[in-house]
Amino acid sequence: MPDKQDLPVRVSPLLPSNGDFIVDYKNVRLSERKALTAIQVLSFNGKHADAAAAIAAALGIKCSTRPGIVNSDGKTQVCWNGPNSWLVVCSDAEAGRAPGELFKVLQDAMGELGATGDLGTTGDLVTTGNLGAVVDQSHGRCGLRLSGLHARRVMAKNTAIDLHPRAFGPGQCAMTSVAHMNATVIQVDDTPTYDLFVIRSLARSFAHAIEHACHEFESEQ
Amino acid sequence: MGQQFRTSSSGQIDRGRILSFTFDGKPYQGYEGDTLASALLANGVRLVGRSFKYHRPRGIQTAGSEEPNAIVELRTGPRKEPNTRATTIELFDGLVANSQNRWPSLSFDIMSINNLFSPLLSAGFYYKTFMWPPSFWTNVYEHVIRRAAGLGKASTEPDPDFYEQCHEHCDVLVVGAGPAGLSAALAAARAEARVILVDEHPRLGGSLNDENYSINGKAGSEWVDEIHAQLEEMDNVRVFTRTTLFGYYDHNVVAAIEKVSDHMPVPHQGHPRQRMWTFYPGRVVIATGATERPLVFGNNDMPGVMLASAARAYVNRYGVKPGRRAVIATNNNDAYRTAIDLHHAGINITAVVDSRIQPDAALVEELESLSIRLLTGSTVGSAEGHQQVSYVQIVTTQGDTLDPERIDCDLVACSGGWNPNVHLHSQSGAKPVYDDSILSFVPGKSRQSEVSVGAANGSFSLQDCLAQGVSAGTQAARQTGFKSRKMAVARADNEGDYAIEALWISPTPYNKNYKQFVDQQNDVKASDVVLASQEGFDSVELLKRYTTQGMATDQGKTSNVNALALLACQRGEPLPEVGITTFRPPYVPVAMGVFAGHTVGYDFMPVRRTAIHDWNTKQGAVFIEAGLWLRARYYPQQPGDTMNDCYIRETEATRNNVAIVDVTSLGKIDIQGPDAAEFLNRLYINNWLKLPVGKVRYGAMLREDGMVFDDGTTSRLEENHFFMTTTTANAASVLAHMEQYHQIEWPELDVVFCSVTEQWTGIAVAGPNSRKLLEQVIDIDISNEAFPFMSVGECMMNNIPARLFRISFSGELAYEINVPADYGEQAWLELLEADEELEVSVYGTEALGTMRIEKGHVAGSELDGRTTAQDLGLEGMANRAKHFIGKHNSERPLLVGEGRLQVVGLKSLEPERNLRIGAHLVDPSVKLETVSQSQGHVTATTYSPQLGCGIALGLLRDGASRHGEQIEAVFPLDDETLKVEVCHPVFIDPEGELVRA
Amino acid sequence: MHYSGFSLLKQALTGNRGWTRAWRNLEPRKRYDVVIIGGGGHGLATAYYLAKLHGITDVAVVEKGYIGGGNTGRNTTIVRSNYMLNPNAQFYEHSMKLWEGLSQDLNYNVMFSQRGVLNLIHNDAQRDAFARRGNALRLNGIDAVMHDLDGVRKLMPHLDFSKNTRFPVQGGLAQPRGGTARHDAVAWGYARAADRLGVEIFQKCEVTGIKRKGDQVISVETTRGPIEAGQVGVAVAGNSSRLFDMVGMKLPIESHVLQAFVTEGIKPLVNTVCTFGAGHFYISQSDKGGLVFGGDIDGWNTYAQRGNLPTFNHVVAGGVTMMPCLARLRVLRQWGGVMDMSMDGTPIIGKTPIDNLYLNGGWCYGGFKATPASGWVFAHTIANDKPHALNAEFTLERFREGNIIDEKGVGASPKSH
Amino acid sequence: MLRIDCPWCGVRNEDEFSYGGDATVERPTDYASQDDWYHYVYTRQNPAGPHREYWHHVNGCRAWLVVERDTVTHEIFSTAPASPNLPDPDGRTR
Ligand SMILES: Cc1cc2nc3c(=O)[nH]c(=O)nc-3n(C[C@H](O)[C@H](O)[C@H](O)COP(=O)(O)OP(=O)(O)OC[C@H]3O[C@@H](n4cnc5c(N)ncnc54)[C@H](O)[C@@H]3O)c2cc1C
Ligand SMILES: NC(=O)c1ccc[n+]([C@@H]2O[C@H](COP(=O)([O-])OP(=O)(O)OC[C@H]3O[C@@H](n4cnc5c(N)ncnc54)[C@H](O)[C@@H]3O)[C@@H](O)[C@H]2O)c1
Ligand SMILES: Cc1cc2nc3c(=O)[nH]c(=O)nc-3n(C[C@H](O)[C@H](O)[C@H](O)COP(=O)(O)O)c2cc1C
Ligand SMILES: [Zn+2]
Repeated sequence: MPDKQDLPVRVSPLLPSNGDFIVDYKNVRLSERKALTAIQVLSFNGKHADAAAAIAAALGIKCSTRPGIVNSDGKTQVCWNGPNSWLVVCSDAEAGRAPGELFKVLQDAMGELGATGDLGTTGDLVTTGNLGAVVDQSHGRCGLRLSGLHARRVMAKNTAIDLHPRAFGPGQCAMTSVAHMNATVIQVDDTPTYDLFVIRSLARSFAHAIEHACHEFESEQ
Repeated sequence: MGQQFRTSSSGQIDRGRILSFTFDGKPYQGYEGDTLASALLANGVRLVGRSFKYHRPRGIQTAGSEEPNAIVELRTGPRKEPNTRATTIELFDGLVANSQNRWPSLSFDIMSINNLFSPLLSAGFYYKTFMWPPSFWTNVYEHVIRRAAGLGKASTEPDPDFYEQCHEHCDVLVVGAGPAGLSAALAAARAEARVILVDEHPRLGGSLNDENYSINGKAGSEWVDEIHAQLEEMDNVRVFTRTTLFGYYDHNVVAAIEKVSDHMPVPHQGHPRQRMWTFYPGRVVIATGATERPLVFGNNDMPGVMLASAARAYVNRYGVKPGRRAVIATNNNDAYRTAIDLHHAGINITAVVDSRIQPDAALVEELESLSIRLLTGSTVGSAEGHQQVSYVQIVTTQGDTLDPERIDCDLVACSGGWNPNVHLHSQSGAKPVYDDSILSFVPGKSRQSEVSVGAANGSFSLQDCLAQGVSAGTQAARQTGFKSRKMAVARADNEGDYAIEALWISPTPYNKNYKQFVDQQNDVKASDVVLASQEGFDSVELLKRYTTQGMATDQGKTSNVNALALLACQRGEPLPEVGITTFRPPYVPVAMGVFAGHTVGYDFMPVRRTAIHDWNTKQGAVFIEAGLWLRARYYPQQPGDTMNDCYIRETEATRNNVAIVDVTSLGKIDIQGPDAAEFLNRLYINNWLKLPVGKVRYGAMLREDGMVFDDGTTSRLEENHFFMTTTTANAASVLAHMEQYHQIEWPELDVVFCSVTEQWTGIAVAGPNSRKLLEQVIDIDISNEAFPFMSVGECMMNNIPARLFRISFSGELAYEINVPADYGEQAWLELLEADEELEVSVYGTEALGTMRIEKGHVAGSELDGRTTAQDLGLEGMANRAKHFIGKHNSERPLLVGEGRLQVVGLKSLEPERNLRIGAHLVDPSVKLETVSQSQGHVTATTYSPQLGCGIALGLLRDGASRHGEQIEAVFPLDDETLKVEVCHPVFIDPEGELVRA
Repeated sequence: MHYSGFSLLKQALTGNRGWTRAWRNLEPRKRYDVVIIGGGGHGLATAYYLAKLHGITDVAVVEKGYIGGGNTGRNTTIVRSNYMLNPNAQFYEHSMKLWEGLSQDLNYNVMFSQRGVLNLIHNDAQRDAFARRGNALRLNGIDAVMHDLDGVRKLMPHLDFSKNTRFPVQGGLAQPRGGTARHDAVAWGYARAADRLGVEIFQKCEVTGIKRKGDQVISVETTRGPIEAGQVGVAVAGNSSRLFDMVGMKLPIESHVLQAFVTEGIKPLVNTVCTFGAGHFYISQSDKGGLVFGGDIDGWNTYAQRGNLPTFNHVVAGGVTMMPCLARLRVLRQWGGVMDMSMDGTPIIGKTPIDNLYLNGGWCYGGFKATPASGWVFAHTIANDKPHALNAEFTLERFREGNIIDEKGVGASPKSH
Repeated sequence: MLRIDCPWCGVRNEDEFSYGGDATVERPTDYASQDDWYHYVYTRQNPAGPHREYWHHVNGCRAWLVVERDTVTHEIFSTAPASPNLPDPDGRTR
């Protein structure tokens, strides 16, 4: 991996609309969480608990084997992402990590992993990590943050899952359909604030749909 | 001026807020709180519409959403809404409404001539005639019928408003905010359940707004306000007014429409016109009340004939006198209240006519005390008048109808009894049952988590409604896990008992032929029911379909039970034997916009964009849809450039030099694990176990039925780490297919995989100078020796981490480079700018297609789900010694034998003419036995700059063995025929020297 | 009683008291030469053609509910013969020809309205596919016209022709002879005509068992008693699997629900049948004025004649996108029909491994238009104990052999056809 | 609206899932007869009543599920993971 300063600037999929806020009303705001690192970890057969433990040990953040749970140290989110999968998300800058570092940490945590970068040169048997596979999705996901008094009402226009405080709260996450698109929803705090992750190619349509759902609150003072 | 029919004081209208509106162009005034119907009545407007078939004058029948007659065109221009019930339109300032289905005017309607021909226009008459000459049906008769039928006119302009869809969950959902619903909601809410209360009216209270009841010593409406205030204070309750629950679906999911802005001239900025709510309640309490049914007598459709409860509602709720002199006709106790309330409002009650011989003694006494005349054992035989009632003829119910008494009146308020609103209960899958004591259907055994209470449950006493509400609310909370506290039931201060005796149809005066309407909107008469039954359409469902009873915009809310009862009489069977027709959503008609929500127009489907999208846009690229993706199709360079100009230029630039194309949309799947190779081996028809690390292989997979499913290249990045690409179209289905087989069939395989389509921007670099170009930016040795055809490696492209593949779709020396998507545009620019001398250019999917045809690579149009590997010339890749998906079924006799359509190349034999996709292949020298002479078709065509002629791929019967034949490509849609030569599908570089160079 | 303008007039003058039953109300006898199970359009048409063309009049049609109460009574009434693959094209075109004289043949106005069927095109791939189909049709002697945008505008003036829509319209493939027919009237017309030729029709008569002797069917059990039969033809649409379960056979069929919807009646707005090519939506206007529309199946096995919300919403979103002025028109009713989705989307009409037992099923959502031809070839098959050339390929065996007739190319996936 | 209780994600609307058909058909062994393969791909019991079927939680956790559902009433009796090898919803490794 090249040094941090060597890498080009990351271009957000939301470029034309990503000023500081996509929506900035008194009681609801939508913004992009830019240039995130998102690493997917998938555990191999029978290695689920060990993989979770290894992730937790490597990051110092709990890693849940139970569905719908996200743990965070305030900077890095370790998010349940399917029966045998987690998504670890952070902004490298905020978390104080070098680019590529998180991937490496997780890869190490998963155990032996074949060297990358020298493909085809050796005929040696290299095993992939013995606990799980680590896949970089940083550029494949767009992160958005929806926050404010009306955030739940905006979500109610776009998703069928129950986000009522009695049913969903900070520390919980869900993979579901939002505005008819696949998304991961994480509740960050009681404001409420939600982090939403959607695949890169759909980012603009997705942001547009959420923005549309906010319009009702535009005129509130 | 105007409003001469207002009462002096009653009603929930705001007499201080005067609203102006027009009906049929004429200006009127009403008050805030009015409906269009009440405002029209206040102004003495009786005639508001024409009926469907006979164009008879029609007035206002009801005061609610069950209205069959008073339907108007509301608003104008793009906001015009035909068939809107005047009884549910909240009046707003500037409202414009027009009558419909009449010409030239409402009071003088030419088509009312139909009325005279009604014996000819009996039920089902159109099935019996208009058959000759045959061509006249579509061309003549149908035109006339279509024009005559239908009601209002639609706007043809796009709707300027928008709609939205929301979801909400709760423990207890209460439908209807009358005494029963309010009690239920409060009880459940007190137990701390999450409660939703919906009511279609702007104000809570249900029938309490229409009636003179008092509860706990207060006026009913005061009690309502108190409960409403309590509910509003609790944060576990959401109250939705102007919201009609219209559908009860599976798994206790219900849907409602909220009329957010219909009571305003235009919606507020940012607000939808209407909203669809999908509710997910634990339990539903149905407190939807009951609907009164009319009596069936001669001319019972005339303006001035109204439901007794509606007359009450107009007086009590809207402060309107629906007439000055009223006859009340009934077969039950309830309408007596109409007589009393109307009397107190200053309306002259000329008579109460009760079909029963012995009405309730207390009621008789009460009428006496008010000096209201009561006729028993009698009923209205007919209403008479010109365009509105001026008198009725009273007949006795004993059949002695010869000498009817004539009573003057301008209002007939009638009650044939009450039907509980069992619609939602029935939609939930339950079967309503007949209750002889109220002569109607009541809820049966619940099939989902719902319960009906109050009038909806057939309990017509206010005290019962209040009590049932409390108990249902309490129970619902308990059933959804909440500890309930005891709640006192409110006390109903005044009400009478309900009692009814059957009167399904009145005798007619002088036994004359009268039109006695059952279904008023669809002009179905009692005689139509008789005729249908006589002709054998004597089950309820056949009756409905033959006569159209219950099929109008009101779905027979007021007519169904009467029709069934008449059919039962006709069949000589009890009513429950006859049964009822099916209740279906929506409970009230719902605008299509509501169901569509805001995913319409440009937002119908989301758009998938690649990282190169903005650059492409700036370049003026013309895009093409590939599923949800937008891909650059070609790049016009100057004004007037056609697609042909572009793709030929782009192809030539590629073949002669080097060019790049965005291939991001291909599916990409990362596969890891000790059993990854074995997994691939089962998915693909070819071998994977021995593929060396650092190598790429082209593979094909079949569906289990043996047809080719998808193709693409897969690379071995490490021993246990593969990277698969799929076609753009099948990216999602291939992933799902892999998950299916891994999770269901082969869970023992230790492999994990996920889509990485989005992580990478894919750029193909093709052309003889592609290596030269890449050498400038890539940090690894890509000489032919170090990086031969079908190699893969990780590298840096300048400062961008990348994966490089040496694969070729174009048939040229080519590479594909993948970079993390946020660097995609940068990589693209760097490739374009890497070498000024080289003049790197770009190409789009059209040139991509040209080159793949020249190279004979099969793609989507050949992989059409009907072709086998053999048909496509891919059988050579298959290893039939191993097991793979689809192997067995691909060996079925007719899939391997002769006569299959197989891939061929085709060359135009006429220099100036190109083949066209979709043309069929015909061999003029062979005459087939079938009608069609088609032996196959053209799947992909292009002009080949390389060959200087039009070429194509096609699927031709036994094509693999027919190279060299001259046949025809025909395009009968345009009367075209083209001579073509069948050839090998690979047009250029069949040995593959270029790609290996 | 013969129907005509004259009889209508005569009856009108005499109080409409002389109209007789359209079909008789009888009690089932002990035995019939042929028992047809299913009183939908197909069963009734089969009985009619057995009597009319093959002289077999000792026929009973047994219907568990009321006639036409199955899919015949709940379909969106579209009649067309624009199928791409030869066996389908020729079969459906035969049907089209029968439709063209049906009202007169039956002496019952089935309101067959040849107002045309238009399939919209939104992209080049679609245009190519439609070109292939249109040319195939023409080669089969079937009418087909490729329209450009102006042509489409003439037929459907109120579509969204702006560019500000996700998938702008580019053209359309039309079959001018296609159109609609009054669905219920088809069942009633065949019933009446068959009855006049001696066929006996029994409603509320559900088949609950099929009795065999060796490899041969000998009788059916019904809720109105057992009935012996020389031959048994099954035409029960969505219930084919249930009937064949009675003889221990599994079919290449799944039952799925297709929904349909109708709006409030309005004056003529849509004058042809039109399908949206960028979503699942198609529409026509009934003679009464309701816009009748539908879309895709709900996509999972069911025997319930009702649909659910997701499909409903999706269908309507397509409709409003295609034709924005629909937004303010109101849906009046939503219902569903249970269809037998075959494994290749093509019907199965023919003999079965069991002697004297014949199957007419697998209609998916296309069987209404097939009604006349379906009855016609099924009658032929039963009368001759061998298929007609027109249904020779619609066998059960084709799946085993690999002669798949798959218009969509989606494979053995009933939910996708 | 079907509401399917994904063992991992909880109750979700049907539009998050895609239908996978009859779960009682068993994929024949590689050495099975052509007849078995024909039945596997083409014939179905298609019952009116309880039906074991596959659903894929494609807009959620991407697990394949076996759902027991009544094809007449649409009532769902049970939902279970199709794979015996995925870690179970309580987070235990299988
Ligand atoms: C919503 C919808 C829209 C459609 N749109 C179109 C369209 O536009 N164009 C088109 O061509 N096709 C369409 N179809 C398909 C078409 O309706 C059917 O294919 C066709 O009507 C089938 O006719 P049938 O006579 O075979 O079946 P049906 O009309 O269903 O008749 C079968 C009869 O068998 C009876 N039955 C079942 N079991 C038994 C038993 N055990 N004993 C006795 N009787 C039994 C049933 O009660 C039923 O009446 C549509 C279908 C639906 C549901
Ligand atoms: N004595 C009689 O003959 C008689 C007969 C019928 C009713 N009643 C009286 O009527 C009252 C009945 O009380 P109740 O609470 O049962 O009913 P209600 O009629 O007072 O209230 C029902 C409410 O539900 C609403 N509603 C109906 N369907 C709806 C839907 N689908 N979506 C949203 N809202 C819907 C109605 O608009 C109404 O506001 C009692 O006072 C009873 O005494 C008397
Ligand atoms: C072409 C067609 C047009 C229809 N038009 C109407 C209509 O105008 N009004 C109506 O209430 N129902 C209409 N229906 C629906 C029927 O009322 C009924 O819902 C359908 O036949 C299914 O029967 P079921 O709801 O009794 O199960 C129509 C149905 C079809 C097939
Ligand atoms: Zn899940």
